Amino acid sequence: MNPLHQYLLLSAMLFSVGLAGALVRRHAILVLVGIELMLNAANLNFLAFWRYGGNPEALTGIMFVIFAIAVAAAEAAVGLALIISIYRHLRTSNVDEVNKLNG
Amino acid sequence: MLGSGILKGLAETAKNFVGSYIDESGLTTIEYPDERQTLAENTRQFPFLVFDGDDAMKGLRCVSCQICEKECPPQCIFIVKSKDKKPDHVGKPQFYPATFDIDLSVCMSCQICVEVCPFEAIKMDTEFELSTSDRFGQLLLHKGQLAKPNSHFQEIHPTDAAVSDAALAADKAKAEAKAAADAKAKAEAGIPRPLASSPEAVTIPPALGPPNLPM
Amino acid sequence: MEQIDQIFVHLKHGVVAFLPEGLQPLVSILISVTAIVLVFPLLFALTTVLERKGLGRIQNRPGPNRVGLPRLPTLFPWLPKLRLAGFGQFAADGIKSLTKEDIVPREADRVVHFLAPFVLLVPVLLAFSVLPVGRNMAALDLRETGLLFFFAAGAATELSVFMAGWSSHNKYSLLGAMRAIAQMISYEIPLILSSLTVVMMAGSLSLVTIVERQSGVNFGFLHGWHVFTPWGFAGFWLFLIAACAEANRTPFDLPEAESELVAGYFTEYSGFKFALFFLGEYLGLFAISGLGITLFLGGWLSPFTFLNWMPSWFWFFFKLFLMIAFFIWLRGTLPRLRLDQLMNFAWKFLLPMTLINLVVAALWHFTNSWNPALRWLLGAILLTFSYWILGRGFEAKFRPRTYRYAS
Amino acid sequence: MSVATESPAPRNYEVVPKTSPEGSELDGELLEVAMGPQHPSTHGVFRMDVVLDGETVVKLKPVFGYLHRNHEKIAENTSYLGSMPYTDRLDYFCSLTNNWAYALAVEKLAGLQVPERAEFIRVITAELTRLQNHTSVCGFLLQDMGALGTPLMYAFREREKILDLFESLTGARMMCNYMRFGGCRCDLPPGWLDRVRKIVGDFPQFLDSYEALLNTNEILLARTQGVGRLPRELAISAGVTGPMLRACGVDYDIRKVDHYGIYDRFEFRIPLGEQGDVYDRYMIRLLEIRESLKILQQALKEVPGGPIIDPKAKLRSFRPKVGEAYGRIEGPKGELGFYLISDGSPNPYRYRVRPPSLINLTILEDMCLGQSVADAVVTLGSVDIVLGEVDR
Amino acid sequence: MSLRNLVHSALCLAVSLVGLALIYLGLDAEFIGWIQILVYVGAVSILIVFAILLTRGTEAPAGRITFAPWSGLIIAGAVFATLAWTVIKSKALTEITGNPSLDVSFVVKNIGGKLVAEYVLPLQVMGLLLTAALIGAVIIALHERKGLK
Repeated sequence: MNPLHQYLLLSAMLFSVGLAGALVRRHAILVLVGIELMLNAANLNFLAFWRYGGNPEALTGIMFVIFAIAVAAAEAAVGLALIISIYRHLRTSNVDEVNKLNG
Repeated sequence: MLGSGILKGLAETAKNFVGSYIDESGLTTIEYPDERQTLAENTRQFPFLVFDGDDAMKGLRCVSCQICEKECPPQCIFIVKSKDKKPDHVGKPQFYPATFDIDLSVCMSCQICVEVCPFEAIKMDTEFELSTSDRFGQLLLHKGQLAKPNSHFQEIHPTDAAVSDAALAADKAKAEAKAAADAKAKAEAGIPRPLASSPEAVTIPPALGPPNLPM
Repeated sequence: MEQIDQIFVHLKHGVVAFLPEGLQPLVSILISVTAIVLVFPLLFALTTVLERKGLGRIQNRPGPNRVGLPRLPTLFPWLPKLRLAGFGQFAADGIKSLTKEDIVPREADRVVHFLAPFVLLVPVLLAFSVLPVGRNMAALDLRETGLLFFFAAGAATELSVFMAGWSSHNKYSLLGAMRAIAQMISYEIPLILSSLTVVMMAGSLSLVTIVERQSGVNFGFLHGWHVFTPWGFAGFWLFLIAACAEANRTPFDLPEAESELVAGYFTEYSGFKFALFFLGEYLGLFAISGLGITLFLGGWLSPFTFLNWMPSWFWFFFKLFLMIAFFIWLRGTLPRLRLDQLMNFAWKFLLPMTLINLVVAALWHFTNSWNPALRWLLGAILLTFSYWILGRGFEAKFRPRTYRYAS
Repeated sequence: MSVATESPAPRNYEVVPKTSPEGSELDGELLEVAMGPQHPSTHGVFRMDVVLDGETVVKLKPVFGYLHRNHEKIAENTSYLGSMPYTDRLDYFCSLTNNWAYALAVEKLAGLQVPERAEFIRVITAELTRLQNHTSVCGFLLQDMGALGTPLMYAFREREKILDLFESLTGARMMCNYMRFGGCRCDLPPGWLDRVRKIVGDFPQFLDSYEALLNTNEILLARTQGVGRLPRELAISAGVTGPMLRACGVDYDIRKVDHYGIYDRFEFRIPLGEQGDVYDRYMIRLLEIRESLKILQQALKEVPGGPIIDPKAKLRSFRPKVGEAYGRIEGPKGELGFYLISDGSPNPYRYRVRPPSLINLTILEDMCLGQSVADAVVTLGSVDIVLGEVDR
Repeated sequence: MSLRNLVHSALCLAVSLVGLALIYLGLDAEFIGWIQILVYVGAVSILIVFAILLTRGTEAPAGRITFAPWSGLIIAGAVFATLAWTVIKSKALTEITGNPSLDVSFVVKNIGGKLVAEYVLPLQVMGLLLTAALIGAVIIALHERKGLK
């Protein structure tokens, strides 16, 4: 069990927590929070592999994380805007009640 | 250009900032307990009762006519008329207030009591440090606390006091002349009658200088 | 002179040297932390009095001038009454805020309400650790990420503002927090972008390096502060405006706009927690002023080479004092903006200006071989022109009017 | 007033119920805030019940009456003279103009003639009152805008000088209680006119610096122009008077319309606004100060001698004959009128005040709708209210 | 994730993200660590609480655990178990011994260099994406308001 293992386990835990949140909670914002957590778990993986990988000079992991953070920020912004918009329309932020398209 | 107005304002405040160190006259603050402003002569704060002579209760000018009690807008004056009479400054027997209370917490310092008083008996004081620690007992001022000598009045409102003293002196002179004339008439009529009161009972302070009134 | 300059550094080294090898790093850090925690709050205390006195003088009144030392006639009967020109005021205020009742609204979220002032204070104090307050006097020299650390710490304060505003369960608090966050996020962008010019030119995120890069000498006596370049000058003012907004100072004090929102997000705080908020606000102001000094005004460098004999920390604190005096001056003069105007100003004026400033900085970098005067002129013209263009929109909309009279 | 029927102040944090009349789309985003009666910028105990959508005002209800003192009923139960000090407390910023309006009404009722010297004193004191009211109102307005008291302090510095004048003339700084039916209470103290001359002479200098401080300030322009706009027609139909009406461009000044006192002897102009926004109101006040200074300079040149009170006027047992009268003047805040009905007794049968602040305040909602809270505060500041007068 | 009060959840998210940032620091990725705080604590968590406030969900019971909580938890648990098993059993991982003392002083400069050299296309795309996201978010959030007025 070297440090890399620990980081990867932590990341797996974080991912599962995020997944559980996204699956269990029905509030749209919390689903989004879960997704953020999963993204962060992935970031942690990238960094861990960059740090303990064979070629840290290449900075691949770090670059990936930078882009991932940027994407996550954009995703959060758009996602929350959508949630607010949906809330305005349907007066709910429960993802199960958003079923207009179900017909 | 954008920002010029802001710069102008900044220059103005800077001028005031520096100016307040160069010329202290711009600072209007009076650091109160240490420094005291000389009060304007007309300042009015709270009424007091004028008395003549040394004995406050004896020399009170108030004759308990209760006009001020009636006219007082917030109705803060409370007077109980005496049963007996005592001589006033001209020697005429008059009632005097057995009770004369003014409620400091109600009084609004409007000076109407002073204006309506025909006897020059109530005047406005300039004392403004009237706070007390007891809001029930000490804010109701009684006759003893309200009575202040005429010399106090002359000190705080010299101009008004001169007018009032002159009026009283004229009154008195008139009364004395009348009394003398009466006495003379009585003497001529041959039926001597005692005066209403002994003249020692009334002591009138020497009137101030001649009433050179700025009108 | 060298001794005085480095007196605090030597002092620290001296103390640390007495200790066993293993404890030395820890104690060294502890000493730095203690210094920060002692010096800046003390400065805050002095500033509150100075601010009130300065504002008083601006408004033609003397300001606080009564509270000095307490006399304690039983203990020191010989002691005369000392007023110290009112400088005892901060002690009185401190004691007052400590002894005041700490009121928590019944409906408040107690935990969050309690944590908010601390969440504000901690990042602000952390931010001081990367500021070089003198030669060799930065508590923490993050060679790689000093500036980033500063901004990260600054970003964390937003959370505290939100916590305070939300947990109080008060509409004014909530509105104040919303305003504060919107404002802080909007103004963080120009703030970062205007400091980015410096990072570009210095080629480092380390604040210590940035100061060292400004130690060049122009004309034989003038230190090469960044503010003496066109992009640095513009950047400094843009930074100052954005810093003003970040620190919630007039004319950007909307979050705590007294006439509208009572006290903004800390309306429901009283006693010591209120004092902590107050402290946090002022420390934030110091931190951001210190950053401005470091980035643009040469940090602890003296302005002229012939003044180099004065200790470096003196220069830092002197500049800090001047910056704060400037903020107080602004506060005494200007009215407050409205929220939409604030946002418009950030997005439509500050942001384009900072971007243009970046371009000018790049231009400056690549025209290194040109005649300095020409280079200067080019940058200045570019910036003035864009300033004029951006300001025109405002002037078309708002201008003083002339009035007619009834016949 | 609506106070009695008012439901208790809403809980601190309350979501507007979903059945709002605006329709279901907007609800839930509205925030109802009770600004006041304890709020730093409501100029006393005044409350604005504001419904906000974000920061935009969608509904605003002015609630007043917290300072109701039963002024009119008290006056109907006191002698005519006894109400005089109460009028000081209506608009406690300008007690002398209140005195004048009341005295004017009683003089009409009793048919008293005011001697010329008293008329001059009245004009001088009223214009001094206007000076100090307008300067401090502009200061308060800027304070509401967040200028942290600097303009206000400058205004107060000048006001202090004028209040010192009032004190040496009438004995009190704010509660002057100076005018009497048929004249004034006492004559000018020696040297008073010279002091007034000095202050009037120095005032333009102060005004210049006051205007330099903020008049062209970009923030001020942005905060006031186009804010709280009052349409001309609404202003006329709502009965708005004073600087607020003139800021809408309506040429109406009772000094010119009624020619009361001796105002037709002086030359002065009426500044008029165009847009009727806060900036116009602010500027009109500053311009009016300059016109007041002109009046003062003319009046100070030729103060005649003579008595200061109609010899027919009685202090005690004053009983005007049966009848009614309405006396009005151009107070600093607008048309201040007193309506009196006498039944021949020492007390008025009916006593009614037309308070300019109250009537100017009634259109607050129309001026604030669709603007932000910050604008509502500034608009309120520009109305120039004094709660003593609004609530009476 | 199990708190009822959404704002508390969001604040806890911020705390966990700060913790994550500290782990990044522990991984010698200073730059990423501070960026993490700047972006996540300074922006994303604030965005989330804003959204919570705007949807008035703070006290509403809308966030209650209602739908199939157990199945969700079981799935998550299974995922965790699989991942953990993979991580522990992986042969390749044990071979990576890591470089305990990495000198990271080159990182920031190189990030800058690489962003405008090797990764210039992703950078452009990212810029485009962020712009699109910004505009999209603004339009989505503002659209409804306009319709009402």
